[in-house]
Amino acid sequence: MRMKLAVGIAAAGLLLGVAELHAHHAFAAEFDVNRPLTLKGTLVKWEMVNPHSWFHIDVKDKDGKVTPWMVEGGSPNQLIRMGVTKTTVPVGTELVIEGYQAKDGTMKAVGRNFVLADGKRLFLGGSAGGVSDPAKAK
Amino acid sequence: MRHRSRSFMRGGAVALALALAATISIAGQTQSGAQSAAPAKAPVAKAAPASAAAGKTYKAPRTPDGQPDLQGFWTNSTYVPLQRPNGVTKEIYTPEEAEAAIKAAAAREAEQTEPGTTADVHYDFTQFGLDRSQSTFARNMRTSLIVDPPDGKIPPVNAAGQKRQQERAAARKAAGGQYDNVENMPIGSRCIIMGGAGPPMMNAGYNANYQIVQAPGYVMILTEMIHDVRIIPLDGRAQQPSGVKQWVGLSRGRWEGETLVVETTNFNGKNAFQGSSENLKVTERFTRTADDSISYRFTVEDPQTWDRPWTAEAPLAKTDGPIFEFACHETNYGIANILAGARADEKKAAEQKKGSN
Amino acid sequence: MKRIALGAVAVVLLATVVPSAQTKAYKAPRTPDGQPDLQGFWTNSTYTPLERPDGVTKAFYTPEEAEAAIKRAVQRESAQTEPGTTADVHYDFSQFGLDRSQSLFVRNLRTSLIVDPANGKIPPLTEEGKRRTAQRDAEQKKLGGRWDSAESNQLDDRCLIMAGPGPPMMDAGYNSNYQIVQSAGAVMILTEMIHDVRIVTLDPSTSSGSPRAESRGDGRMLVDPRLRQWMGVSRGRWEGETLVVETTNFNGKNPFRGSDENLKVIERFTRVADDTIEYKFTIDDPTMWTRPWSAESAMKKTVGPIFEHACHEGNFGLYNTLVGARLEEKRAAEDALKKGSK
Amino acid sequence: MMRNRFLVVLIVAAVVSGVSLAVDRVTAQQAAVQSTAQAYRAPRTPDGKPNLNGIWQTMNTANWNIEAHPAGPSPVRDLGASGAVPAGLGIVEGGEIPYLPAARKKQQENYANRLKLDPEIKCYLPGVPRSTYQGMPFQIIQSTKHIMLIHEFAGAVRTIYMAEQTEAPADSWMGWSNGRWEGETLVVDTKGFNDLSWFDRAGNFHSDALHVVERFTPRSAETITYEATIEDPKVFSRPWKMSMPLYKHVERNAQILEFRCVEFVEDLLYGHLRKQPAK
Repeated sequence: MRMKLAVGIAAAGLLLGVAELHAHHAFAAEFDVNRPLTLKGTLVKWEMVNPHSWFHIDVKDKDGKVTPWMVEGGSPNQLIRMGVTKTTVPVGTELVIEGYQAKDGTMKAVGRNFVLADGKRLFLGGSAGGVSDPAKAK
Repeated sequence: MRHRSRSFMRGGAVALALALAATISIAGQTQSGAQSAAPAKAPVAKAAPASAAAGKTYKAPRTPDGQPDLQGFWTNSTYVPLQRPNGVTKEIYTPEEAEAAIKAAAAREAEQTEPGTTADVHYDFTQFGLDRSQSTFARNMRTSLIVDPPDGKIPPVNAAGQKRQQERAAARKAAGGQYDNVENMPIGSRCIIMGGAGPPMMNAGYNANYQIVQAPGYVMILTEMIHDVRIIPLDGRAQQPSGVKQWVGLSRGRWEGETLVVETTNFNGKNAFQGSSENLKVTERFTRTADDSISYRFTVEDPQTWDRPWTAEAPLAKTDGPIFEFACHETNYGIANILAGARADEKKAAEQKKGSN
Repeated sequence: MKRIALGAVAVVLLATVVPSAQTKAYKAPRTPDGQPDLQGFWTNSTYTPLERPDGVTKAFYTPEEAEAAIKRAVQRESAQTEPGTTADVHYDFSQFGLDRSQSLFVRNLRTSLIVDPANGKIPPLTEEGKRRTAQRDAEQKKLGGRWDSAESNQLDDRCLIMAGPGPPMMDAGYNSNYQIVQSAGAVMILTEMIHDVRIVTLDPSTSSGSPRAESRGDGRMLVDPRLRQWMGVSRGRWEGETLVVETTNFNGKNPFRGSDENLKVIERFTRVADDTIEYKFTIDDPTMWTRPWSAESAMKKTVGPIFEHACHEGNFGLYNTLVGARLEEKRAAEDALKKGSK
Repeated sequence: MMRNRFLVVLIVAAVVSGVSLAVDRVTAQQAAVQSTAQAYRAPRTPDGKPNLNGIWQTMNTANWNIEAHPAGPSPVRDLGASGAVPAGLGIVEGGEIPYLPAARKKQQENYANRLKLDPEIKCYLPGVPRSTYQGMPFQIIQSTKHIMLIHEFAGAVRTIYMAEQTEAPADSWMGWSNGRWEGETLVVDTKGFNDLSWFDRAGNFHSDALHVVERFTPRSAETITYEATIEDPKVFSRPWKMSMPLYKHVERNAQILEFRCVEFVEDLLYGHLRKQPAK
């Protein structure tokens, strides 16, 4: 459970219990900083689960071969409070995901940035818009 | 430079100097070139300022069975650190100073990470509304949550505490590398328990939300991460048997006027708050000071660690529900991925070594 | 119970012969909730065989013939075994009061417990019955010799279950004792070997003859076919002075003379004297036998207590036997090797 | 005089006992349980509702198998008798779960691989209604707008929304519950399940189309009649129902204690990924 922000707190001097001092690079232990990639594909399913949600997308390569990818994102809980539901991001949505591939070389990655076909960034708490502005959706 | 707003915090024990001016210097963080084109979002603060003074005139509504009503959804999300940062001596900021501190912290959260750096290997919190500025957080004019000792710092660890902390550090070192096995990884990453549960209940960084429900003779506090529930009996039951030790200890509560006083002992010592021992005793005091805020004060006593008790105040602000199920362990793919990754690295290293000699 | 019979067998003539005609005059006392009282310690130990011996045609012995038959059986039981023979490798039952004659046993002028069919024999198997019996024997053979594993041994040697509880309840050879205790709505029968308890709940909808409400059970009559038990699931009702117990849901692992899991047993307990309960049962298993068949015996009042029979906990015999078998195999293999290498 | 009355009873008995013994599959016990429940009126909470507060637990073997089942050996040999399966009359009304044919086959496959597949073994949240009869206590904290069901196993918790009722925002293990009062009964309607939990240790399962309607009806000071109607068109040919009593813990200081079992299964789930000592 990479709580990058939790580390932020440590940095902000709010010393939590020792348990909270998550080594920030835990994510770098799961995903390979030397394997950056950009995936363009269509959403098959957004697993709104914890501790991190997972975007299942089908990526089509040049000659049309489709590979299923699993891309890690953040906990959906706050978005749910902002009105996002499992139908907010419809299946089939075109997504461009910048990320890093899993170390074990499987079709898994962490998505450092999720961008829609029209260039808008997904969600961003409603300020940069997203598929549907959660504030409006409420 | 594509627009991307990432929030991350360089890890490790980086002390953030909350200087008066907005410029914040964080050791070890390289700012990637120019400030990113996307302006840091102005922090949207929903909570009304929770100043203690207003508490006097306010009187909480009553639950049907006559308890002061603390029910609803609350958050202890805050930008105020537990300990007063070095270089800050005063106890209370002026409103402007507090605002500046928040703005600086929010800016850091929304800050870009440098592609190709390990820090960049993470999803962007802001895309999931997880940076504090995008949801309610509790405003607090104090420069630290700790109110006693007056210097806003945790008292020095006594000899017994240091000895135990050294033993724990040695044991951790003997257990090997952090990714040698799952037991060496942080208990939060293992989905066993997170900071929000406590007690004392600390800000978990995101999803720092609570749901309080009261029934005759009980106050229940649900902590969003990881669906930890504290059921506080108000029947004044006797001291609990020492044989039962729990991650969240055993709590007993009573009402003192408008204040719910909760005493917790029987900790199992595996989630040692600030390096405390099993003999930790935490006394929490919940007082509703306004419709949308609860004063949450906790006193920490552990003679095995500190020679004096110390107290902090971390106000709770009313926020929106729901608290969605945080099933952490069930889909904690990360643990297996990390351990598999580590083993893969070791195998590669071993092959390279064999290949090279 | 300090009767120690050393060596010579004292045939104790206790109970008088019990012809069934005598029951009319007797009326059992009542339990507090109004049921005929069957409580106490009872034994079904008997010298009368289930099936009529070959060569005997009549249904009843004369009293003299019965006495002679018993004396012969008693002699057989106390006959000394020939030293050096495998039969001799056993403790002497009579030194432990375990032969039937040293404790109370049921006297019965009948030449077999089976009363129907009239020939006193178990009726023939159906075709399906033969097929299942053959299949069962094959499976048993597949398990190998009796001492190849615990599972290939007999149920009583494995302390799983013995003949006592059934149902039907049969003489276990020794320790054939029962304790009956009745509560409102239930009759409990404790079988000494192996502390098997049958709780016969009384179905209120069909119970009669017990005027008080509380003596009717709470109707736990569910008999889901998937619920199979060694002793089946019993349901009881009072028909006047007689407790009628119907049992189905057997798991088929403890066949009664070859019965299978579709076995249905109907037992009838009637207290006919202060010291005697008439015990009749009917065996109905249409898959195995061409017709139902019935038997009659009795239970005589005996003395308690029923001491704990913790069979499995002290079953050193099974363990020692298996160890012995493995050792013998090892020795045989070594001998063969030696012989082979000469 | 006693004998005459006895004779009369005997005659009546002869008539009554003629009634066929064909056993009705619906247990008379459950009918009895319901009939007394209607008559009982529970004490009220201060806001006038039947008071369900308390620590509750079932006393049945449903967590092993919600259908009737004989006793059986432990799936883990070395646990011997302590791990063995007790027999149970089953809690499914009518006895049989109306699986679609393919679904019954899947249940049997689940059963065959239950040590690998049962989510309970991995300390995953139990789902509904398994959380009720899993064999560990749960506490009801009843307030006006929210009623909380807090389970000891893995800290599973359910919020029953009594006021603002919404659709499930996303799938979850414990589902999304909206509740209402119908006289003496709390009715809880739950949807939004994922398809990962089981109903018991015997492989009985459901899909993400599961819809559960539970009814909590106090039947005495210390018991509640619990009924659950299960609907899942992807798995069952028709809705079906289970019911059982809940028993209240009355011992002094009764409390829900921690059963944080994640720690207990880490070796099971991740042991094979341990760093091997350098050979």
